[in-house]
Amino acid sequence: MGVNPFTVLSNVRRGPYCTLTLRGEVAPSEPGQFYMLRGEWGADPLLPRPLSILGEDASAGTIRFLLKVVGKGTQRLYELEPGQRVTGLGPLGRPFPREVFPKDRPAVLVGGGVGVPPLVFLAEALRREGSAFTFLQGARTAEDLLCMEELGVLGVSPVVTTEDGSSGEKGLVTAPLERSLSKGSSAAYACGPEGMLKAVARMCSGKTQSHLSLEARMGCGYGVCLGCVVAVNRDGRRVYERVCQEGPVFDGEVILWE
Amino acid sequence: MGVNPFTVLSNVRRGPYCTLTLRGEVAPSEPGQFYMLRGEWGADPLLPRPLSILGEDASAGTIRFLLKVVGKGTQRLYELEPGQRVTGLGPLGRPFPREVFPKDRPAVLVGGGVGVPPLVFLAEALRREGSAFTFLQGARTAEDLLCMEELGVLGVSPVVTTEDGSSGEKGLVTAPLERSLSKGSSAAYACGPEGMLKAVARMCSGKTQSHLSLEARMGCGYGVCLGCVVAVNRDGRRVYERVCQEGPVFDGEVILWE
Amino acid sequence: MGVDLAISIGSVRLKNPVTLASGCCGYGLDMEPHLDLNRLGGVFLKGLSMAGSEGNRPPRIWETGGGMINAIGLQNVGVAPFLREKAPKLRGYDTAFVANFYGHTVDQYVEAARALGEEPCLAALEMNISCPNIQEGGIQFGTDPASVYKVTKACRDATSKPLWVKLSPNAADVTATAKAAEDAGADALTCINTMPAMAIDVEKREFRISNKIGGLSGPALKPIAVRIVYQVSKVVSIPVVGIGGICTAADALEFVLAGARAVQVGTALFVDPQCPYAILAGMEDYCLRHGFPSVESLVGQMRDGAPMPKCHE
Amino acid sequence: MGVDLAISIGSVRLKNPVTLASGCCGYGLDMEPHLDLNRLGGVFLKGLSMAGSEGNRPPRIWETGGGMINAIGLQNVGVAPFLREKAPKLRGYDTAFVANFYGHTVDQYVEAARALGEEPCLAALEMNISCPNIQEGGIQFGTDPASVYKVTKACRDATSKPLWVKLSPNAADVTATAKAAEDAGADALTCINTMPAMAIDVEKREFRISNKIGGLSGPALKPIAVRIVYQVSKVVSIPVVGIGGICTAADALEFVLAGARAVQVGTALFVDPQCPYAILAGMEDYCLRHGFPSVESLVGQMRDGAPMPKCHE
Ligand SMILES: Cc1cc2nc3c(=O)[nH]c(=O)nc-3n(C[C@H](O)[C@H](O)[C@H](O)COP(=O)(O)OP(=O)(O)OC[C@H]3O[C@@H](n4cnc5c(N)ncnc54)[C@H](O)[C@@H]3O)c2cc1C
Ligand SMILES: Cc1cc2nc3c(=O)[nH]c(=O)nc-3n(C[C@H](O)[C@H](O)[C@H](O)COP(=O)(O)OP(=O)(O)OC[C@H]3O[C@@H](n4cnc5c(N)ncnc54)[C@H](O)[C@@H]3O)c2cc1C
Ligand SMILES: Cc1cc2nc3c(=O)[nH]c(=O)nc-3n(C[C@H](O)[C@H](O)[C@H](O)COP(=O)(O)O)c2cc1C
Ligand SMILES: Cc1cc2nc3c(=O)[nH]c(=O)nc-3n(C[C@H](O)[C@H](O)[C@H](O)COP(=O)(O)O)c2cc1C
Ligand code: FES
Ligand code: FES
Repeated sequence: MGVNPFTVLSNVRRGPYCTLTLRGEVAPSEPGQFYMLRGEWGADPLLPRPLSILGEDASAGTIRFLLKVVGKGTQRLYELEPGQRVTGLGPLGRPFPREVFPKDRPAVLVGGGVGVPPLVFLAEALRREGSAFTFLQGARTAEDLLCMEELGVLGVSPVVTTEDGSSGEKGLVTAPLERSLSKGSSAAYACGPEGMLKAVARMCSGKTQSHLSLEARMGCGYGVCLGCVVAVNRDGRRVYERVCQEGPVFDGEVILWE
Repeated sequence: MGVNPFTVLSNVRRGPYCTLTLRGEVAPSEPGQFYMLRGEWGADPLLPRPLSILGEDASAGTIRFLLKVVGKGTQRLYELEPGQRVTGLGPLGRPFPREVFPKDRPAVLVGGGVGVPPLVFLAEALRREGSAFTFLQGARTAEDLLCMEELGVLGVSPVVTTEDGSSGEKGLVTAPLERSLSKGSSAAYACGPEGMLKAVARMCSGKTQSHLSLEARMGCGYGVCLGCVVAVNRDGRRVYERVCQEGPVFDGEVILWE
Repeated sequence: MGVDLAISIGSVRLKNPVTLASGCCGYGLDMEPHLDLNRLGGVFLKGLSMAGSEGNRPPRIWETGGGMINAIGLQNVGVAPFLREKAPKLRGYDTAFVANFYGHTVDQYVEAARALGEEPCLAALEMNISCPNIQEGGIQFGTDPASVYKVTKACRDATSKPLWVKLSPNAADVTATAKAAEDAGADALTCINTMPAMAIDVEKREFRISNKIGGLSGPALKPIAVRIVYQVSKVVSIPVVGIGGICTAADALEFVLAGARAVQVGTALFVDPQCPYAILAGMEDYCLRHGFPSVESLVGQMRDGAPMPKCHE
Repeated sequence: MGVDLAISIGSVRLKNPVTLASGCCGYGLDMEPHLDLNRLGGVFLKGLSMAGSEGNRPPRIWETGGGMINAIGLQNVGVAPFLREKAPKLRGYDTAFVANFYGHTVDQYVEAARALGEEPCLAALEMNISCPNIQEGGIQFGTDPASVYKVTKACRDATSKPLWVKLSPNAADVTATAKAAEDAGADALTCINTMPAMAIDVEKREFRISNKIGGLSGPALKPIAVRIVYQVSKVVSIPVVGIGGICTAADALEFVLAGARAVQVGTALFVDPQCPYAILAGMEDYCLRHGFPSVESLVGQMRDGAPMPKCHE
């Protein structure tokens, strides 16, 4: 698998966020996987940037991403116009494990910020497979809620919390998560800011399996540079594992937060 | 004078050439002067590129350039789309001296390749000032003839030579130049490939004043880096002078070709 | 008539001059889904040490203008686990694998060289001497000609495998360290390793990488690397392998014209794991266009062979 | 309440920390149409030598990934013509002019320091030690601590003007050359000069610049320069001035946080001669946003003051 050429089909911007749809030869992917993406902008920046898959239609040859501008690379992706070319290496990484949870109880999906897109893709798969789940989304303000339309199309009504109370429940996503867990969730799937992931891991620990999608700065995205590691506990030993290869989804019990 | 912000009004491409029209606060300039131009493409490439002024309309706030793609910088300029922003430092350099030639005899303008644009701007000024001149343009093929429309608008019919005979006289521009000089041109103004400039200098030497616009790789374009020098003879001493500051137009007699 | 791409680095024959750089292709195997190793001249494996290393705390990488800084901390499984678990999987490939190794004392280098020297699937050993010498106050081995001589000689005596020394650009005079390596019996020189570098997140007032200092690689480094290849290949008679910021065939050709017999591709693999194909194809095309029958015939062939320059700025 | 931008470099008070780098602003005067020198902390003039220099043959510059190479050949009018024709025009400005100077022997340095030391319009002298020492086989003065000590000491004894030494990044251990300069009496250190570099036109098989080797400057150099500023400011007690690839306020702040008291802007002036205004404004804004009352209070203020790192990759 080399980098694939894609063409920008559309790039819909809303504030600092955009939804980028690419057309090309799309290999089938699983929720939680990601691509390393880069436009034809010369060497500034040089490295591609990892983005989770928001959704794909392999038969139509389209794939979607949602990103937030935080620096040079995301800025460049944000500025892409329809018709421009993008190269992508992917799908990469291990997806959210979906076979693992007891189907008699609903799973809980917990997304924050740009951690929401992979969970939307996951929700789509769970729907298709007939697995029950609750979707929780935490954001700073109503403006920062993501993918609400996509979720609507899937028939998913997320439980929303905002820090300023401008939409849904005021506060953090941990409150509804607490309720879900106490009702007996089968598994938690989470992606978002580190603080949120830590809380999910802690709350699930010993009770419910948690599958957390981590972020890390990436060089290659396919396992050769060792730039993206996270410390984990494997059989009692503290080792560094690659977010791009052993992850990005890790069992919440093994991650050593430092 | 800092760098000025411009907006691309149009960018008309023909083969490897394009005519770039910018709108902004345009300072009055003289034929032979140039701008250092750069788009908002990050740091690749970093340095602005020198381009001769093809024409300007200070009251309308527009300025035109014609360029050929030879590398990264010109490629980026070539790809500019209307509405995109460009920064320009200029006008820079010493213009073609127009006050100097005896008005009883026509001047001769000799352009080759991307040396044609500044001569078109010069022709416009000479026309306006009622000075007679002959315009010679040499190119490899008919495809490489530049600014023929602009010249038409000015009412100038250039004497054309092409190396393959696909338009005008077959051969080099030196043949019609020879004829012009033998009829007694008052002065020669030339811009183009080094070989052509050398020939013009040699043919004019001792007989007719020649004003040659030189090219050089430029760092700053405004005299501080000493990157752009050419060896000249000043009062019998060989010294390096800056193409961006003492030039780009030099008296053909002083240039030391090495 | 095709172009002869094969090139010898001393006794090692590479089927073509394009290889993968150490630390940028893991132990070769991780490249497999993305690149056919059999199409490459060689593969330089991730740096190995006797004890192995868990590596540095993240964050380990940061992108800078035209390049990147890494401080992986030479994370590696260690020589013995490598020989046991990885090496067997490398047999049967039709490319030259070179083990890159390092130590923090001369003895550690020697042990690694001796152990790796026994492995049949390795065509050569590449010594990374850009490591702090903990017995000499932590100064890099590679910055001091005497240390370079000492550690190279010791390894030379410990193995009969071809021994290639990877020079540090961080020497006052890299021709001196190059000659020291040659004198000590190195079979080839790799130019160059990364330059020590730093980046700061000013908003947080924190270092971009946890180790503070890392190695600068990528296009930013290329002009430094080409200069060193040129200088070194003028003063040694052993082969030079060029590396630093190579992304395209034109980049690779700069190194070959400057005097390198083969090239390594590092950081560019992160941009496109298949770029070695394009680099090789472009080199072949160049030879055809310019009438060179082989890559060999191109090495060091600048038009102007004039003496070394003096002053600049 | 505004931010106090003034900063002292030893006995020299700069009204703000943003200055122009030597070789990138001529003798100051050529900047005038594009920049108001009075708004700057200081202006470092083009390197001067006793005899002057006509400079190298063109081509002298080439752009590379994230930077540029120059081999101007230190073209300059010479110390005496400078003092006679240029210096008088610098009087009356409200900024600190610093003469940059060099030689190819210790005596040439001393002569230049002595002559320039008499000129009242100069606030300080900056020694460029990245020059080949023709009495010592052409090795750069700046790469060897003993040579640095010798040439700095000799100049120190020749003038009472503040003497700033501009370090070369091309030393095996730049903390050693830094300490040598400090021990010899330098009042401040400028970090850093360019790195020797090369580029090749592969289609023509010619060097991109006629001198073959030139100095690499621009953003590509920045992470190397920041690292050196950090290392040097930890081991000396004289002020450090940072330089290398500074284009934006964030770039300048990296240097200040790493330990520099002032910064010089070089290559970025070619992109925009007025970038110093934006750099200064951005630094002021940063101090306001982060609650620093002065630039002075920001110097070296990383959150994490932990010990020096060791190994990388
Ligand atoms: C597996 C994976 C999947 C990802 N999926 C998505 C996605 O679907 N949508 C999306 O928008 N992003 C996603 N990210 C994050 C995204 O890759 C980064 O935001 C991006 O690489 C930043 O590049 P940049 O050049 O814009 O910023 P840089 O210039 O590299 O950094 C700019 C500044 O932002 C900081 N920064 C870097 N990353 C982040 C971040 N994630 N959040 C806040 N600050 C940051 C840096 O420390 C720096 O200070 C994902 C990351 C990983 C590892
Ligand atoms: C005062 C002045 C006025 C100019 N006016 C014009 C103009 O009006 N229109 C225009 O098209 N150009 C003009 N030029 C030339 C133009 O500036 C260069 O072509 C441009 O800077 C090349 O930049 P690049 O990044 O595209 O090429 P680079 O990447 O810098 O170079 C690519 C390759 O092309 C070669 N090269 C560089 N310049 C030229 C050239 N001029 N011709 C052929 N090969 C070259 C280089 O050696 C290199 O091998 C002018 C130059 C000067 C000094
Ligand atoms: C992430 C990373 C890891 C590296 N690890 C090693 C290593 O283990 N041993 C070594 O000798 N060089 C290592 N290097 C240096 C490269 O092999 C190479 O010398 C350097 O990156 C310059 O080449 P490039 O610009 O093509 O990357 C590493 C470089 C990078 C970017
Ligand atoms: C064209 C040019 C000329 C230079 N001339 C000198 C000089 O005369 N003396 C000197 O000490 N440094 C000289 N330098 C080095 C700069 O002062 C500076 O150290 C270096 O360029 C790095 O800074 P920058 O990346 O901001 O340009 C020159 C640099 C350039 C680009
Ligand atoms: S990003 Fe390179 S190993 Fe994960
Ligand atoms: S381009 Fe800098 S002096 Fe002419």
